Amino acid sequence: MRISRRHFLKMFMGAVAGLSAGCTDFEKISTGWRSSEKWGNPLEEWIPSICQQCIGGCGLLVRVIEGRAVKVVGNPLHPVNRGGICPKGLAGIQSLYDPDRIQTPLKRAGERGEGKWQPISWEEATAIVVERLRGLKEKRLTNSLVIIAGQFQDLREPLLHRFTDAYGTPNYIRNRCFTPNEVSKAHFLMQGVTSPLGYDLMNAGLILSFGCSLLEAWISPVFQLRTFGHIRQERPGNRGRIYVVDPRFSVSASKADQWIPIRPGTDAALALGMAYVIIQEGIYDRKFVERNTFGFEDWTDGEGKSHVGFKTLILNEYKPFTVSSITGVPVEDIFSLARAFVNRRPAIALGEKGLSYRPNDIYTRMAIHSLNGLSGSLGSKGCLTVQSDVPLTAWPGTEQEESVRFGNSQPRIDGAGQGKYVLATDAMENLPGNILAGRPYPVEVLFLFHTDPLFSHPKRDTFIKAFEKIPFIVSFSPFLDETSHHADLILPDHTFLERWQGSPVRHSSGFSLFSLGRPAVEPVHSTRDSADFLIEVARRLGGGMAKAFPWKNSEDLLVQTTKGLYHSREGYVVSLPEEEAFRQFLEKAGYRIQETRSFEIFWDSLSAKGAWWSPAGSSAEVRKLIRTPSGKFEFYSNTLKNQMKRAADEVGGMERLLADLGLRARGDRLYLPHYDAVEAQQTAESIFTLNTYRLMSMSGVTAAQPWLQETLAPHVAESWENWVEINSERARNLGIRDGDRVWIESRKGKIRLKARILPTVAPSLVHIPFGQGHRAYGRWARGRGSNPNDVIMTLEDTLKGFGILSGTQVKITKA
Amino acid sequence: MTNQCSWGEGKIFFWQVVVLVTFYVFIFGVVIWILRLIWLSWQLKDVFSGSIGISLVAIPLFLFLLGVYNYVFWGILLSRKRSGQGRKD
Amino acid sequence: MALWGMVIDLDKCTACQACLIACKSENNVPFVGKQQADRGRIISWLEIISETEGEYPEVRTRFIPRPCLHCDNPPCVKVCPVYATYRNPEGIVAQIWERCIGCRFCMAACPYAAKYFNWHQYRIPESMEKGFNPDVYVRRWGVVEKCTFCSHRLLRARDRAAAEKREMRADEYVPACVEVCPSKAMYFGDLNDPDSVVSVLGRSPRAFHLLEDLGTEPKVTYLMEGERHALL
Amino acid sequence: MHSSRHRLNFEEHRILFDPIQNPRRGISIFMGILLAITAWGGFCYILQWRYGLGASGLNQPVLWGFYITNFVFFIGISHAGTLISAILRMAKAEWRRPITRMAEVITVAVLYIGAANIIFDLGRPERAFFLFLYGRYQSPLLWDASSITAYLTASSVFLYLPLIPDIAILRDRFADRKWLHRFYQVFSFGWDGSPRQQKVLNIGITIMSVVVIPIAVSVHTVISYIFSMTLQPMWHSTIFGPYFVCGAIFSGIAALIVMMVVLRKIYHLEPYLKPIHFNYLGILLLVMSLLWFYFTFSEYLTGFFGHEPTEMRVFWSKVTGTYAPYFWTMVFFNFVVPVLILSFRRMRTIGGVLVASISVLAGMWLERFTIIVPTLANPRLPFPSGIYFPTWIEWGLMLGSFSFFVFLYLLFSRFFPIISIWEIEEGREVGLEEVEERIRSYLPETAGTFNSREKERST
Repeated sequence: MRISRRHFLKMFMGAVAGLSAGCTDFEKISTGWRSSEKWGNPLEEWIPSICQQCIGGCGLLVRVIEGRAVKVVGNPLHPVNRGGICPKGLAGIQSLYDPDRIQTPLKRAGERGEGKWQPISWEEATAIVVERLRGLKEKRLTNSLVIIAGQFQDLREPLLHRFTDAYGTPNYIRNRCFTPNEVSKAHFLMQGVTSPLGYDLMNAGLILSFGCSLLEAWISPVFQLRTFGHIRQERPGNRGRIYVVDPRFSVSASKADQWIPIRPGTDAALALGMAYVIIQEGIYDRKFVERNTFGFEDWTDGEGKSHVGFKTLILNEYKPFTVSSITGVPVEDIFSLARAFVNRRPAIALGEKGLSYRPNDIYTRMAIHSLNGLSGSLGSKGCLTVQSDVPLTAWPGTEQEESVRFGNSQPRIDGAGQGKYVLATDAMENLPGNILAGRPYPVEVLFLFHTDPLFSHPKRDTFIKAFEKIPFIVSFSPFLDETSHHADLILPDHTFLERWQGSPVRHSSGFSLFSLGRPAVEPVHSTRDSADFLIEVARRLGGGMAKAFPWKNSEDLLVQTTKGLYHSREGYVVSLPEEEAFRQFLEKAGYRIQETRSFEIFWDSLSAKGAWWSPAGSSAEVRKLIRTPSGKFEFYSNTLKNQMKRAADEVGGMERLLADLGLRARGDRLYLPHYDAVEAQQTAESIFTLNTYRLMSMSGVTAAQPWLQETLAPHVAESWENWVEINSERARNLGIRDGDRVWIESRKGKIRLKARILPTVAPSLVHIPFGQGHRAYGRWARGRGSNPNDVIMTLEDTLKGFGILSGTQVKITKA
Repeated sequence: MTNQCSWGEGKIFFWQVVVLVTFYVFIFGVVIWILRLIWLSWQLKDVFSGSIGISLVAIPLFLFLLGVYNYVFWGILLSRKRSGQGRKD
Repeated sequence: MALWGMVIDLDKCTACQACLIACKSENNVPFVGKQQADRGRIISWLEIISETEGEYPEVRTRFIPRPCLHCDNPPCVKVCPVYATYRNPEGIVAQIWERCIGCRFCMAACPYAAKYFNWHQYRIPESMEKGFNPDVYVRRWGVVEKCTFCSHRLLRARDRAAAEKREMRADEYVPACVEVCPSKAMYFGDLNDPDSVVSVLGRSPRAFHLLEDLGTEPKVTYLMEGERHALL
Repeated sequence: MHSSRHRLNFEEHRILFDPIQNPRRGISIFMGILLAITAWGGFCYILQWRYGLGASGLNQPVLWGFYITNFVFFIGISHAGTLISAILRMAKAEWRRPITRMAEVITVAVLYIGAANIIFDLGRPERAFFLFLYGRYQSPLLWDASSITAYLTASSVFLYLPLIPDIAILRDRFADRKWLHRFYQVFSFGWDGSPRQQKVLNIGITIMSVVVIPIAVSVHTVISYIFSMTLQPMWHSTIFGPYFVCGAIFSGIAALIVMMVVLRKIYHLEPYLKPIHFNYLGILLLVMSLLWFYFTFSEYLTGFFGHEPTEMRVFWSKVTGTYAPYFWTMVFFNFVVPVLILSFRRMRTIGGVLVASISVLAGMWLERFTIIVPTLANPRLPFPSGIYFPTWIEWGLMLGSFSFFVFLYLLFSRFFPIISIWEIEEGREVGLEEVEERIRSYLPETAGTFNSREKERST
């Protein structure tokens, strides 16, 4: 028997009325309640899903009553979050039921950006897109399709990639700072690993984080939070130590054992200063360094040319006093940090911050990673690890027509991977300029997928101009965000609670994992899963396209893809921890239970429980971890040397390349971790260095969720707008009081924000959190505070191809 | 009673009694209210003794006020009768 | 009879605020909008209190998640003129929203500022009402509200046990905040059971209560940051 | 009080009957204005009722503001009356005679307004009757409810009893006004001034004077309990009971003086209210000002010396922080101004006393405000501390409250003499002799003999 919500509420109100008649214990209340309970219980359903509020990949359970999603909690079986969930995940419901969601496909009716839209049918929308793409194909201009995709983790990522591949364009560009499903550059250059990052944080004795906001917005926040709880008080043995090096007193820093405030951009110097102490005192892991590293001591190459080793470089250049004067970290702190890092092994140095530390921060990352080499943090428990691949069914190969191959062979529009962008997989910084210049070719069609560069990118103005050059822009956003405002066609996607999701989750730990999410509720509006849409478009385009997308829809895609998991004969559908412990015990003894007799049963179990995992991935031996050509952990990176050589050839000479990159080092130092001095900062009463950061509960995407808008941060009680954090004394000198409005002005522009005077802020810095200052994106997000991107001067981390969002000099004046 | 604006004795007395009864009702209303409070605190085991303590002062006080009013009311009315018609005009 | 209590391990807490949003979602706590928020009228049954000491660079910030502490000697209950808030036999300081007259005396009396007032009839767009939890009453204007330890979940758990003709186990009842805590910093259970997690942790030398000296005897115990002492 | 004298009284006390007999146009218009302001207050309240209490400037930590301040303030003023008149009656202070009625009226009128302010403060005023259905005697709010009820009852009776002979006078005086006459007829209980009646009435008044004093003290003590029974810093204090009572009497006297000056002016009561009255009341006010300062000093010194951090946060917010302007203005108005003016005989003129009284009224209102708001704004736990700004709705209701009070007062003066006629008469007839007798009884009986002995010696 079904019962409407209205009745349901009424019954409960009846219960409350019974209560107000004067009874005061719960026994009496529950008699009133019981009647509604009988009706209520069968209606409740818990449906597994995957959180897409960030890239953490937490498993969710959605409480569904009468087809309404009423609550989201963490999936207790999910290995990433084990029932935990962060505020963003919980607020997912508000994104689902946002009143400002786009309800049908929209076609632009007025001028670009004017905001006039005409609702159209999905059939019409599909026809428009197919026609466009077919047109390009006929003109052999397939490479002029550009897809910009944002930060998400899902099977849609390979699907989109496949789409560009099969269509014939190299221009699948990701706009993101985190690279969870990409190998970290330092690890690649020094260890040679090509699989994503992995740290066995759960077992680490000490975690030294260089600016990675472990507890706020790093790779997989909930996993890290869980780790934090675990190493602090749960595991037997020592309470894990956490040290945080960060210019800002972040929440992670305040929960750490020690905060080491540092001058922005000088992290490399500190790491190398620590290396000095470790080497000088001879407390490094000699066995590991001797056996498994390359370039530590001075060495001579095959041609008899002698090279400087890491040790010599460090001992010559990074004496603690020098480092202290560079970084602003007291000498004794450098000593104590270095000693703690060695003494509290297994220790991990985290240098994989999402945003760049500074221009050419690859050397900073290498410097930090060299600490892991020195302390031998590879190959044992509590150290670095790698994620093994998820054994999904390989998708059918694409046989490419000549025109497609032609398109794919064209250079990328953003120039990533070429010349000075040698290490970059995507170069968003370069993109708008190139589109504007039509270099190397004009862009005809742009797909925007889960990204909002007009909000999230400092080059907003250039992007707007660049968009003017593009004849046809399609946005797949479920919300009318800034970028969608400039689109010609909006094809609203489902929100994540309405669609099938499959995600080979990349997190910061070692195990391999595949999450599956079922649609928790029927679509609220006439929206459409973008994966379904792409499959349909491919089918209509026919030929190789259709063959590359043989699935009926995204559900079918998932069914076909997960067959690999079933047949791989490894891993399990997640289950209760006790069961898993038992299983692991059996496995160690050499037994394996085949749990499911057929794929259908496996599928049912997977879609009921929400994830498959293989815990085995976490045990990584040195052999697996070091994949360099020399088979050693390379302080002197031969890989980097080769890459640079290749790039030098492309741009016409090494000196040219180095000039392009703005690198001052020459010779061997180019391939060793080192520190290049940062430009001297201006000093004046009202000049500050702008440092931006991300909050746990607020990102540009979640700005439209009122719960989060009212719960922005734990350290300042602010809501519905962002703020700028200023040092108490400097604020006093400027006559700024807590809560005053101030102008933050750079050479690029100025924004007005509320000033928060905090004693935790370094005198030379001001901090602004990201996420607010939307110019569109619905009633909850629009006009809340200001967007720091409006003042950020576009510095570029060229090697990485990403903009640097901190370090702009700003002037602060009272508004 | 030369004045035609005047009410007769009976009518006046009627209204005076109405006033008095109103006062009675008020006072007993208060008393009943306080008793209700005590009863509630007994029922809900909520510092019954304290409520009793307060009402030990409150109830007699209200009754006392009623008593004073009553005393003056009847005192004045009755002594007028006993002293005969005091008023001459 | 059980006596429900909570333990929050501050050494594990990361101030992520998940508990807070979980509470809002579970209990249909309204968001109030910018205008009201600027006037200090945000309703948040659970709040992260932060306190910063010192000056750069020697600073220290402490975060304390503060639900209603469900005092055994609750100052708010004593002052309520209409029995709208009371301590039930299981130790939950409960609230009858339809009884409250909105005098806010309980708010003034609560030393933990754990009570919140509905200054208006907060309205949210109709589409968002679909996300309401049907188990929890939606408060109307002019009444005080606060954390109930998600007592509707207790009722639910008890009824489920009754339907299955068995006793309810203590671990079947967990408030929404405890359920979602990512770092598992919150524990919930029966304080009358000496072997329950909360009782064991409550005996830890790290254990303390907020404003202990007021004698309100809160049933939410905190564990200090620092080295391990507890058995768990 | 024989009927023969009544006729004489009519003429002699003509000015006292004037407001009833020939109400002046100006005053009627003034009352109309007051009523309009009250109606504006009512409109504000309707808005607040429709919009919720959020229409006020109250917020999360500062959850009580103007309404509770006004409540405490008005209840405080109510002490003017009954307490002062009862004490003066008990003390047989002869100069009380023209003052008592005025004082008692203040009490009754103001109590309603105080109680109304509590209703303004309720989030769900329509549920106020829950206090009767589900009241809980453990709550200090219920103590308040019963003690205010008791006080209202007692002071109404106390106002009414001495009014009976005057109503009888009015009954006789307005024999030609149909409804007025009947109204007076009913309420005069057939008073004809017989000795027996006088005895009954005197007993009644004396009993009430005795009873009303502890009730009045209890009322304000209990109001202070609303604050001091909580655990909040600078509220949780044992001194609060007497401190509030002292403040109440202090502000009560000030209100009485202001009312006296105003009525003296508009009703030409100069023959009755002489500078001497103001002088005496001024001295009383001065004493209360010193007493108030003593209490304030003790209260703050205790807090300061203990130096408990939470206490100190509130302390500094009052002394140097956000609320310092209010605090120091309060000290200035409550202590500096009255002491400076009232300490000197020459400045204790009607004007001087009036200035001091107005200053005290403002100061006492600020005192209530600085007791309530800073504590709430600085709660024990580090919490985003709040700033409170009243909205125009709160101002509207406050203005409405004040004007309704004055309106009620003037309304009373339209139906009853604002100065007790029979007590003045009694003073003339009985008082003079009695006082002489009494004074004689204070002095050594040998006074006369001493003189004669002197004479003897000289001779």
